[in-house]
Amino acid sequence: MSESISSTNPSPTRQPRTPWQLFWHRLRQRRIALVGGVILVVLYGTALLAGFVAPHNYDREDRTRFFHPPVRPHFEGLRLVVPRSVPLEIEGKQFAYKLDREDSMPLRFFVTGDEYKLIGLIPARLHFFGTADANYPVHLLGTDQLGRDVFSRLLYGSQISLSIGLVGIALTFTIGMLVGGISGYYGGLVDNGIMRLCELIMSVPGLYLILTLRATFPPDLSSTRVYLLIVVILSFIGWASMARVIRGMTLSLRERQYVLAARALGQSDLRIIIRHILPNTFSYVIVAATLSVPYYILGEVILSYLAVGIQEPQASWGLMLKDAYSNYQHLQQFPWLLAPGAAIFVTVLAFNFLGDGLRDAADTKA
Amino acid sequence: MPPLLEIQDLKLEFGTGSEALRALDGVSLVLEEGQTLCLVGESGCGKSVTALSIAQLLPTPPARYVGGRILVNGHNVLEMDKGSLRRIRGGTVGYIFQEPGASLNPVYRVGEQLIEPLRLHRPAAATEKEMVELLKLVGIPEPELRLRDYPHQLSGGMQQRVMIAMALAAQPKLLIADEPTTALDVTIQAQILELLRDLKHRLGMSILLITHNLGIVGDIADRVAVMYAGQVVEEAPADQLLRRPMHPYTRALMRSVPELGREMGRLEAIAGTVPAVGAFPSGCRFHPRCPVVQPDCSQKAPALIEAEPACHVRCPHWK
Amino acid sequence: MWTYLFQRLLHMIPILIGVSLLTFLLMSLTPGDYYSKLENNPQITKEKLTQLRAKAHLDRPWYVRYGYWMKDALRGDLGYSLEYKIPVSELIVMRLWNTFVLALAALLIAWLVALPLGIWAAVRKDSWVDRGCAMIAFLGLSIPEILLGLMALLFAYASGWFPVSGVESNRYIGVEDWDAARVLNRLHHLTLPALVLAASSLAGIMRQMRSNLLDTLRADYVTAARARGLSEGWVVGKHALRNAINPLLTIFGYSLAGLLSGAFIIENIFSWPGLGRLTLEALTSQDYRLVVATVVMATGLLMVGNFIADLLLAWSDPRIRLRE
Amino acid sequence: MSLLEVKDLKVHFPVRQGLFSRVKGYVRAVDGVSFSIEPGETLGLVGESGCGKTTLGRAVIRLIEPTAGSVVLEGADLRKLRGEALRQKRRTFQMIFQDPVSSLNPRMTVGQIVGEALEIHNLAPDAAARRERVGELLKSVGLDPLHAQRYPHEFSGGQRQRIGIARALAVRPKLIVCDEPISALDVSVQAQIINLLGDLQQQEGVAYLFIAHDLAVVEHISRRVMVMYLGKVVEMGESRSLCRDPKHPYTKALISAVPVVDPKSKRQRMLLPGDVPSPINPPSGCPFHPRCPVAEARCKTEVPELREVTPGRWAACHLAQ
Amino acid sequence: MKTIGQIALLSLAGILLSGCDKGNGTKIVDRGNATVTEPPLVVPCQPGKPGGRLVIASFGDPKTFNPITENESSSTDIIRLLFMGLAVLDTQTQEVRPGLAHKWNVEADQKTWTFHLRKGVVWSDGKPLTADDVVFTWQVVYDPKINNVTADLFKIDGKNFEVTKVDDLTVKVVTPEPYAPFIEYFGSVPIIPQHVLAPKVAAGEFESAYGINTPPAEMVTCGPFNLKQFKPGEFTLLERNPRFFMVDAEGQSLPYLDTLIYKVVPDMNAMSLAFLNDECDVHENVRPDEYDKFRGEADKGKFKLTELGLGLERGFLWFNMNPEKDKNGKALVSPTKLKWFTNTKFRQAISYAMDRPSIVKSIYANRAAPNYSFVSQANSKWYNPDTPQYPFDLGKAKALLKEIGIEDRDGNGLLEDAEGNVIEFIMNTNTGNPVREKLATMIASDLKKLGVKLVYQPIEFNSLVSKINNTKDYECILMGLGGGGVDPASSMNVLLSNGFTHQWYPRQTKPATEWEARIDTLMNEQIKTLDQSKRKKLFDEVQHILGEQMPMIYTTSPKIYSAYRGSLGNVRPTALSSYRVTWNAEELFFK
Repeated sequence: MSESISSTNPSPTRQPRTPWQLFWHRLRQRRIALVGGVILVVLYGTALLAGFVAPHNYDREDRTRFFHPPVRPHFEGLRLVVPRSVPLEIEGKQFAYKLDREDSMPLRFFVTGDEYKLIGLIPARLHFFGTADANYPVHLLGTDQLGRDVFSRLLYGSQISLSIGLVGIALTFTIGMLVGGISGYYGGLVDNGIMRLCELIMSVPGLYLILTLRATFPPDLSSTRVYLLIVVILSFIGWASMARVIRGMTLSLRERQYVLAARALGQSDLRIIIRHILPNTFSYVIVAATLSVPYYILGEVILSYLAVGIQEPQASWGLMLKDAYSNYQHLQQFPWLLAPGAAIFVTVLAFNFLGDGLRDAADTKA
Repeated sequence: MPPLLEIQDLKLEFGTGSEALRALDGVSLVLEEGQTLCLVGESGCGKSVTALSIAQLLPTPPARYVGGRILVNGHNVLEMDKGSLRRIRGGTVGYIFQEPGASLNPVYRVGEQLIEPLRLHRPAAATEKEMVELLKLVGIPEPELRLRDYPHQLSGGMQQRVMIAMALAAQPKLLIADEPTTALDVTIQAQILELLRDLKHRLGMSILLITHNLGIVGDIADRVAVMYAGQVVEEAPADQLLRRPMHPYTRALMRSVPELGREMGRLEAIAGTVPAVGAFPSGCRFHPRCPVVQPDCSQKAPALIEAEPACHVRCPHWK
Repeated sequence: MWTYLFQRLLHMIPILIGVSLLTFLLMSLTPGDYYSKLENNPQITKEKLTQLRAKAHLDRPWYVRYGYWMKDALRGDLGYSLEYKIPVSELIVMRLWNTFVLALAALLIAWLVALPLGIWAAVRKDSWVDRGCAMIAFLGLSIPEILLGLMALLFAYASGWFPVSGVESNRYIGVEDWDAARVLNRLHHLTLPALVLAASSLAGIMRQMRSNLLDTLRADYVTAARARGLSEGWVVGKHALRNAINPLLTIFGYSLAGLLSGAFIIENIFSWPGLGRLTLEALTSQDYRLVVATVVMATGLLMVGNFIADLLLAWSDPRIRLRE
Repeated sequence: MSLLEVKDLKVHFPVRQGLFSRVKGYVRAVDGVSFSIEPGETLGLVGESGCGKTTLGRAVIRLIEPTAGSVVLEGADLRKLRGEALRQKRRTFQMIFQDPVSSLNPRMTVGQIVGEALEIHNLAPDAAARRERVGELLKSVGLDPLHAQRYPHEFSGGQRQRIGIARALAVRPKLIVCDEPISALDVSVQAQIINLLGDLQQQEGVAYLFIAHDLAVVEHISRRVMVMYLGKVVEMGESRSLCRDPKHPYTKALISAVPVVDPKSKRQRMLLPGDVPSPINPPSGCPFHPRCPVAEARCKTEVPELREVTPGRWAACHLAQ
Repeated sequence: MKTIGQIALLSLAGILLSGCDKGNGTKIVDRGNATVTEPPLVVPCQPGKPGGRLVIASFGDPKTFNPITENESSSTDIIRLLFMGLAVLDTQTQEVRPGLAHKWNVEADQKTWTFHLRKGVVWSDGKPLTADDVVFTWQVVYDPKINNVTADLFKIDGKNFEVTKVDDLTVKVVTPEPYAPFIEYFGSVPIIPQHVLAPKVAAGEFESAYGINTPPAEMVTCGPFNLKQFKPGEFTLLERNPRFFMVDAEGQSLPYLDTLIYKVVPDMNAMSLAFLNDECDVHENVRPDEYDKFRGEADKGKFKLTELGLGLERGFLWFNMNPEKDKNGKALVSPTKLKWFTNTKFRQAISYAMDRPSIVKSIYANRAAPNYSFVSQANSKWYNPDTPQYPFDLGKAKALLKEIGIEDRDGNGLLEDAEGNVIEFIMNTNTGNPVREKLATMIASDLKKLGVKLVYQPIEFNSLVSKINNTKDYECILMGLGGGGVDPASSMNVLLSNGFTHQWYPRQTKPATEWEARIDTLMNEQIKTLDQSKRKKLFDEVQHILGEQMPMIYTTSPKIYSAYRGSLGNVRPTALSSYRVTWNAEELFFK
């Protein structure tokens, strides 16, 4: 075997070590995808620490400041200050405030304020920023109809809006991959049955399914249950198409020779599916997951529009947006109520940027 | 009169900057009218890239011509405007490819595709009669019916015949066949090779045939150029090269392939692996695998030398 | 091929049965029924309610009710709406046309805009054109439809260029005659809702078109076509495009149906009398026959959409058309 | 006793058509093939694409359920084995695949790929032993044991094929079905693998069913050769004599079609007309008759039996002598 | 969905039809084919210009055109214009005027009424309208097989009124007891054509008669307008009934408008914008929070915007005071909580704790007023200004609670009762009403300041209704009440302790408390009295008791605004009907 031994060195590798590294290498070259990724990291980070970053609690009502406009902090010397806002009583003008650059107060960092639970566990009162005087709160994005700080609600709302997508795809993809994998691998009757079921679910227009499903659940649910319910409902619709795609991939993957090899070795079917087939759908799955998160975020908006989503006083972007568009005049008078719309826009955009980059990076043909 | 095709010191890179991969590094070839030149080599050696370059069929970018000239009838293809280029493509130079199934557009009938080059290069001949003639020429039975077929309704061999007919439509002087039989079965391969040989004689055209199979070379070639790692390593008349290969690579290659009906005992395998584009070794590119490697091979890149009349070899140790 | 298509049609039957069954099941899980709201009505006696429910088979388990429904449905009778007290089929037919017009218009807009842009972006891959198109696509994807609808409404009002409600101007209400002006008037009313509806699907189609075309531009037959000396425009236009369009045809079928069922928000905002709104009302009032009929209807449309996509695909791709 | 005894093996795939997917016919991918392989022997199997050679290879090791016939390996009829018994039996036969790219799971390291077999069949008591055995295996196919940690994409085609061979060898099989193991490799590397397979056969005493379309390679590596056409064996015999003196016209054509390097030996070509017919509707009588240059009237109607034409040489042709 | 809030849950609304003045000796000018009746009905409105098309937006489609079986507002929108009663109520003045009947009288027993029909009134198909039609109408209303909401208003202690024909133009009605709102209610019931509908009744098909699929030509009506075309989801097109018998002082026959269109605009925003964009002529209900926009545009002279004062709409919440048990023997309300809820001081404290001014400011942009009373201030005819008030006062609320042993015992900010139970309860409302959801949120945070934990749980409307009426397993509910009737009689079901809609504890066999017993007495007394001032006094006391006991805790009442084209004449807008501008549609005309 003399000639074989001399051939033992793998070709000098220009490629990184794993497919993932290769993927990462290509992803790094797409700046716009990275921008998307960074935005998402920031968004999810603040969502996780919403209580800390938000100056107020989501349900804190300031009865003297309904529809307060956003204030912009500015520097006064080296100090960051915000105008002191004083409600005005003007005949014929409903929500007027005096915001005078001259009459400002310092913006403090790491102040104590409303009590909240950090990451839902640790009780804390420390907030990232705020004012020294509780009578003059700072509303970076203004307040809503009930005098609640829009910025704080946006952050608390992001906990729901942002996580709905993640939990949703976790559910959809787990079910979709398993079912799709089994269906594609076994083929025949199993496949036929599962695919008919998928077609059935896909055939019912999603919206009707959402509404009928939502109606079947008990009406008096706590907010967390409603949240879970939304996820379950959205996932219930989503898994079928996922399963179909995975099945399609499995159909081709199961003809791969390494799958044949595993079968020839006597590997059990389930292990072949889990170990040999499904991992090779990951690059597709991750891209698809990234690109489908926006559908959950937008889905939540629609559910809120149909009044089957999260309920007051809880905050979610969809619910806040519903507030904004429930009255066109508010939209014109108090444009800051559209902040959740901007948040959705940025998030969806970020996911699409990232997803697009991931897809390009995963596409070896490109 | 200039040769039909002359490639001079062609250098080609993919990508730019530090990531650029040099695929061709000084390839020179000459093909006279009426000749068949076989370009032999393994995957990644640059033979297909060379073939595609002749009619500028590589998308640029990522491909980039760094140096050299490609002269067709004495005119440099690399400096041509779009119009002249299109007259070369399909006009002077006809192409057939490895996968006839993939090279035919699946959504158009054979006739619809066959008429395209006719309309373009011989508008007067853009008739059904001419198409039937063409199909007859390449040995397709019932050509009238086949014109109405879709590519997928034909067998691989028939598809390749259609491709050949299409390439011949404009009566090119040069037919470039890029591994035309690799995807076909042996019996079909024999048919196609027979057809090419026959056509060459009947139409008096030249053929540039790209293959990795030395057997085909013996079958059809007048001259052979062997490529390795982006360079021509040996170039000679086919008889001479096959009988007495000079470059160690050509020699090793011939000895490592079993031949039908010949007792070979243990095959003399070439060690190591074919280098990938961009990872070509320094010095003589074959030196890591060369059975007769000399100390200086790894340092000095050998030049293509005329070892014997009309025989070129890129190895100072060919003797 | 024809047997295959016929087979596809046959396949619809079990799906339609499944969908109707599923709808019945889900409706039965919903608390209360159509007559629940009458329970607080002191004028209506328990006996009366029982009698009403019996008449609508609401006193029986859902599967029995399904049996009744099926029996009638097989004879082509989808029953009476509990709410409107007229045959469900009449109600649906009245609304269907409007939804169809809206969906079709949106579809046309989406495709007529998305395809050229997608092609342009693919041909000019990585240029500013490509990036610009990507931006537009993402914009369309990122704005919630509802918000976009309301914005459009406000725009219509602020600019005064578009009407905000209905399918045509008041002056045509009750008028039977049609003339060019009336058609234009309808189109005028159609513009905004169709644009808004098109916005979200536009993005997907555009991206898809781009990547399909990029794929086909890499195909061997494109190189082969170039090798024949064909001009670049011809190569892209005739050879690449024709193949790139095939996967989109499937999407076309889906999007047709998707627009039909997804239009209800737009229908609501623009007072467009369509099927989606009818379904929503039926769901809220638990008018089960109407719900089942609309859902089955929408499902049927979805499948017809897919079927059309299959037909188109077969028409476009001889490999499918000529399969046994 | 032969290692493998295949009798009248048939693999028919139903062709469904029409409204209710009724079975309208069968693709007779393998249609009544019988052969045997002795321990440590190599049987070559050649044929053109679509002749059923790959299906036969897979049916033998039951990656495809045969429709009829028997596959007796070491006295046990594989067709009667089910479940765990079959899984156990799989140790005795393995397969090497054609495509070096798709035959290795890109998400697993070489160590995992080769070690998986050991894991499944509990061939190594612990992880350390397994690692050691993987190292041995890699060494035996000419790779560095350190490569166990790498991923398949880091290797060239030839090296991947070595990994595939190591995987097959891990369970110490008695029979390996080699399905075109070199046809996807570079010419200069093919010889390495051919040599490796030969070396391993000598060391391990493993038998090969070597499937290829390249008659020269098959002749080189195998003691006996079997030629298939449209699901049927048309000729079988000792490889050298078969190549030198083919009895079946198809074999003759096949041999004459192989291009020969030596430009001097420009032999008379025997060109076959037409294409290989579809296995769904194979021609009546002798399936080769439409292309056969010497076909007679009876070839159209009578199916020729595979008969021993000369000692050790079997051919399915009425005219063979 | 948006109409949900408007489907007045508790509404027992009588159908308020409009009419004009009594006929007198004005000179009649016959214009074309107008029906001239004897005596003529001359409307004292400003004589207008005939012609024109009025477009009104509505949230939904009519579900039927049958005036007897209809029971929701979108249908009423249309039906009120198609049919007519014996008498008509001037919504603005609350004055009852002759309609189909030109005069009526009651006998000394205060139970026997005689109606004299106008001679010459015809149905839209030209057939005369006679006493037979009236009697037929009442047969239908009282037909036990025909399901309708009207019948119960015309029963006293379960007994029907007797309606008999005296002659072709005279009808006699005998009520079992004197019935205070007799003429308003009885007179407003639309009369239906016997010659068309009698066969349907006989065939048992009355309920589906005059359905929305009825061809317009077959709709025989007697109101100012005829049905011309109905397109579900799009519009209802009405055209002037040329045979309608009302005339103006100049002798022109009414209505002036040629056509009237109800156009479906299901979205609130779109409805407002459609009006602003000139696509509708009337926007009867300008919300307080869109007032600014309308004011601005109105000031530019684009249309008229009028303020109509406070409306009849009221928001309120109530506690479940039902001591009964469900089928499984489980108490509907836990005894601990029932003890709080049934305590007057508890309810008063909750009322004090509600920051109504903030609600008024935030939700209504100051265009509403706090409300403490069962009767809206808008209903000046019946409103009792002396009902107790509960201005926002946390201290008072705390003090009241302390009196009944509820205070913060462990200093955690939450109140506990004497047994140490934390004061917390769940408040339900329906989903899909943004205003109500905001209100609930505000109330919850108000009570939080008091130390009461209110968990706010919006549920789907049908489920809510089912909770209120069937399962009754709730603690507290926040609801709103639409227009409803003006007369106290319309509240009988709510106020009587055995009433079906006596929400806090319905269908009591015996009044649970003294004050409920007292209300029962007062209500039963007022309905049997025809003397207005006496009724007012009785009803004032009812209001006072309700104000003191607070079984329903009121929140706010919004101000009403209506907008309509400036060119519209004879507009007499009123807050007392939901048809603020169009209640007298037959008089409206375009200048």
